[in-house]
Amino acid sequence: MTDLTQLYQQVILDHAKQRVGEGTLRAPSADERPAGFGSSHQVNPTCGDEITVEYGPVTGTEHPLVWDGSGCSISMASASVAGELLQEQGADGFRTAAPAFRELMHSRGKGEPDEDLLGDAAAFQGVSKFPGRIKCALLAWVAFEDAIAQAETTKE
Amino acid sequence: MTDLTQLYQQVILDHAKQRVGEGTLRAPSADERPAGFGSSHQVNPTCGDEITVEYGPVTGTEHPLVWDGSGCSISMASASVAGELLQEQGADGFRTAAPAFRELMHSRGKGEPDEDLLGDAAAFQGVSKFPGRIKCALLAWVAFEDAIAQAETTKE
Amino acid sequence: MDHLETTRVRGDFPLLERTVNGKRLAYLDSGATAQKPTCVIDAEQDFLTRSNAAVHRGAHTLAVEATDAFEAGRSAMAGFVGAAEEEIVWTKNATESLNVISYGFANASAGLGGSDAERFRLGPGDSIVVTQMEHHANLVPWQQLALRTGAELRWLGLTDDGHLDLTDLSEVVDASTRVVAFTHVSNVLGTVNDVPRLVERAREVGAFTVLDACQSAAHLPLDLHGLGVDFAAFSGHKMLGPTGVGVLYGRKELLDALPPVLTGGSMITTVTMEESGFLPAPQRFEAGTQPVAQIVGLAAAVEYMSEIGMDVIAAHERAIGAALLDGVASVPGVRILGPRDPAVRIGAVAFDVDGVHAHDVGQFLDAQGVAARVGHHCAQPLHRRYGITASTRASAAVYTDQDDVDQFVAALRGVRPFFGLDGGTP
Amino acid sequence: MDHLETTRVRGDFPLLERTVNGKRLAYLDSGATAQKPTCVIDAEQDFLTRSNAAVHRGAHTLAVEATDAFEAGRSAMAGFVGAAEEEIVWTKNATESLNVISYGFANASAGLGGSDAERFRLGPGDSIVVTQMEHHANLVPWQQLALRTGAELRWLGLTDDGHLDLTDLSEVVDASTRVVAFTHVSNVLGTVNDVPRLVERAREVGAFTVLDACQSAAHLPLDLHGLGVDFAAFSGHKMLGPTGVGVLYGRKELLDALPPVLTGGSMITTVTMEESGFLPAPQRFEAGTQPVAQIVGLAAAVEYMSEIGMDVIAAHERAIGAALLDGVASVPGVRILGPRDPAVRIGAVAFDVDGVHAHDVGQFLDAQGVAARVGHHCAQPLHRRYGITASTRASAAVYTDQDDVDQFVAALRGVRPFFGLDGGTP
Ligand SMILES: Cc1ncc(COP(=O)(O)O)c(C=O)c1O
Ligand SMILES: Cc1ncc(COP(=O)(O)O)c(C=O)c1O
Repeated sequence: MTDLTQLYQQVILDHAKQRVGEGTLRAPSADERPAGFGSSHQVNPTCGDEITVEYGPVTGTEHPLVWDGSGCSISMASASVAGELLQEQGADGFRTAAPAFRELMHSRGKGEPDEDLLGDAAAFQGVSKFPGRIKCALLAWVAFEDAIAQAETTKE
Repeated sequence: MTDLTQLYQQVILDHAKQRVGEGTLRAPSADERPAGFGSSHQVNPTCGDEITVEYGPVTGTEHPLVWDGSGCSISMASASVAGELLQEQGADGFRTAAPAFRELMHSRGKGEPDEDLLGDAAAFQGVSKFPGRIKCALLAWVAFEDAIAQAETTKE
Repeated sequence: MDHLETTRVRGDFPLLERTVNGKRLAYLDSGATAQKPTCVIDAEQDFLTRSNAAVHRGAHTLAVEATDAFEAGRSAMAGFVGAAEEEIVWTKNATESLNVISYGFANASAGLGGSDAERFRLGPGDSIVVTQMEHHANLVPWQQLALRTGAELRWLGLTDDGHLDLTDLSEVVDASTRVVAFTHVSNVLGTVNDVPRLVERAREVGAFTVLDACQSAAHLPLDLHGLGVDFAAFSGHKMLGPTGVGVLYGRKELLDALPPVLTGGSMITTVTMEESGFLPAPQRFEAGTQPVAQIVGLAAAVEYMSEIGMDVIAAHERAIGAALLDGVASVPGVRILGPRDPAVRIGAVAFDVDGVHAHDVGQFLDAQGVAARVGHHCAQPLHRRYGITASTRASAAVYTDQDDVDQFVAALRGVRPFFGLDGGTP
Repeated sequence: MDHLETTRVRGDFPLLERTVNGKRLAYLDSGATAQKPTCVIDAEQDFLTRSNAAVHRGAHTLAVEATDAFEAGRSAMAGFVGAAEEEIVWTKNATESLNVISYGFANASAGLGGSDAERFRLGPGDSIVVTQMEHHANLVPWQQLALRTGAELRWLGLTDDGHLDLTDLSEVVDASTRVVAFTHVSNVLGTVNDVPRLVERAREVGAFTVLDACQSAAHLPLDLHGLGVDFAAFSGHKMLGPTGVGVLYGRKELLDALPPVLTGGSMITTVTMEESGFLPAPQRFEAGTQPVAQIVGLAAAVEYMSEIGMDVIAAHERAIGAALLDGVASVPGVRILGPRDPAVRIGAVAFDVDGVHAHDVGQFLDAQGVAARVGHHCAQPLHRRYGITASTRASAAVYTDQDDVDQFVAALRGVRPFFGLDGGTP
């Protein structure tokens, strides 16, 4: 496998297209935010990629997570795997995985991902060989962590 | 002769000590300036050398020129030879000599001074080999020219 | 007009010999920063090993030699851009140059600089005009000036085909306008703007003109007196020179009246604890130790370009620009930003690949040895105007050759197929 | 503690091999600018021929390599001066650094920067304190800030033997004081100031501290966190690095709140035509293309000094300083400015030759191959304090050796006789 095909593994290209958790933001105004609601907007100033993540209480069958963003395939796939992780493992699982993902990203190609912990996010190992793309991969995770933390602190 | 002894010729060292035209400034306040009076203050910001030249109508035996300054031997000697020139040749003579002196200073050691025209100022030929000192040599001449020009324009 | 011997020229640029990802390097990011010829690198090294010293400050031999080299650089630059020596102020980059101008206006507006500086005062009711194609360096400082003074910031929009929209010129630039700041050449669209027309309109209303010459100085013959602008700014690193040095040009009479911005050593006359006097231009704007070795390097760059001839360079880059445009246009699913006519632009071509983000395009190109720039190129409003957030840009310089173009176009052709999209025949 | 092998060290500095006026060069002007070791020159050249590209902007391989080198430089500098990486901002020189701080305060005082920046606001009734030994770079910007905001400028005076006069410290720095800006080491007197005492007093009254570290960074071990100052400034070219690069240090929390000064590319988040958002530090203060090659060179300089060890360098320079002091004191008709105890100063010795102007002294020394600095050394108020307008200064660096000192002292002995004054035995 070349570095390029390691970077753009099929899992990543698929997530970039079929994005888990992507949807229409609820965007409640500041005074209408329910307790336990978090929202985070992050921008990569280098390329203008951006993402908004909302996390919080919902009624019925809706999932507490929804995100909307635009950016490169790495940043969008990264948001999708993060969304999948959150949906499958919940906030606690996500919080355990996030540091491992961050560490993997900074491993300069040398990290061995724990697939049980990271799920599809393990496919991002190849990204760590491309220092210029680490920010793309981490953008969504920063937003997810921030939104979750906000949701917890605004809980009654 | 080394470059250094050419720079510091005895004539120059003598003028630096026995300064022609140096004296106490009359320093009239702006509204007490007689017609035909000129005064110019010049500073070399690199080293802080400065000179003030006054030129204008006087009574009795006083000479219309007086200058006061502080600075290196080159700048003080240069003021002195300029003063001598002005005293001996008058304003017209000074005005003829000044461009020749300026040209000599910028000749990078290649100029041939006209001793009849320049008098003791011809000894400054060696200065032109030292680009860092040209400003020292010219400081007084700028002030003299300026003071004379002012004196002419304020004549009735 | 001589024809450029590209092979010989490329031999002067050691970096071009390197490989990237096992491939020949096709460096098409000269719009961001240019590579340096050996003569520039050598000039800096020579200076550092022979004459390095503080300038305008010492009487010793090294200091005199350094000062000579420093001022010779100013003289070379003045000749290169059609200015007088005292009109060339050294800065660290074009961004600093533009900030010095806008802070000069801000300082004047705050009452500094005395009556000489009154002409630079701005306030509520005045307007500053920029354009929608400006690099952030020629936009954000003017936003800040507007914020500080209460003046209104206005702008000229863009046409769909990448030109300044001048239909409303006489409404946008009106009697309230004090400054018109615009780029000579767009760093994204490549468009060469109609400077004479903008200068003419600014003069009609008595506004100052500020030209961002970053993308013209290395690519077109530049005659600042001829163009008649009041101020201009450009960077050494984009014109084959070192990083760390830029130029601020201003008409001498204006520079002497504009309040200084950075203050400190070497720009003063007399300093007491209470107050300070300032030198005239250019020293007025050159506080502290200047990038002397970089100026020496930049002077070598300017000599290098002059020897080739800026008309020869411009013709060469126009040809490369045409080849880039043709090549990009031949790839399906790719939209070119900016004018399609190579005669009205420089050899920098930005484009959008349908369905593939610029970052991914750049990554794929890099794997093929092609260095192109991706992102908003410090021109977010421009990208927004064309409905995108980022683009990919291939930009040429004197050393760019047809092989670079071919390698790039072949790589670009592979982008959409790699990302699972249709790459069919055009 | 190791002893410095001066001969080996001198071999690293190619410029020292040159002759001046047919004499061995004794370079004693390191206080103005230092010479560069081969490793610094090579690092720049290597970068330019291998990895030159725009940083933080491109995705291609060269851009990634350049960004790595750029950030590695920041990290090396942070380690060298005891700071965190995000606390190191690149500027073009110390003068810019000091201006960025003072303009940051000015911008905050003009209402920019929102509530975060309120803590930096100054106005009538507030005071700014400097000292009478400041270089113009750490004086004029504060005069300008006082002018702009209506704050009062105060200063600490000097004792006859070249120390800060701190008897009135608690009156000069009082409850009205918002900023205390002072030099670590005087560039004329060589005096090392009592930073802890000044910081302590500033903290008592809640004032910010700004340290001019220009004359300490290359000569003493520097621990900015340890000193506890809020901001600091110094230049690369004085610490064996290239011209064109300087450092602004600030405590992270303060840098993130201080309004930006130079605006443009690479320091923004989102830019629309109407307004812009700004990144946190250090990017907030790094608008436009940075002096990348120079930063790479400076990182090599910092590594070079670290390998020798700053304690070894300081000890070596203290010994050279003592030899300079002894030598100068042995010449009749020469008055030393500053303290006579080598333990409280660095190896920079300024003096006044009775009856001979500094310019003439420097010229005579130069003819003997000795490069010393003459003039007011950008410290006019200091010279005025000691009743002179100019002085001659011999200043050392890591490569200065006893031969330099001997050659200088022998030449100095010839000065008064050459100008026809008594040079008799001391
Ligand atoms: C104490 C001090 N402060 C500030 C400066 C200014 O440094 P620069 O000219 O590199 O900006 C210098 C050197 O000239 C200095 O010695
Ligand atoms: C049109 C234009 N203006 C301004 C700049 C800013 O130049 P610098 O980053 O060298 O200050 C650039 C380059 O980035 C540019 O292309």
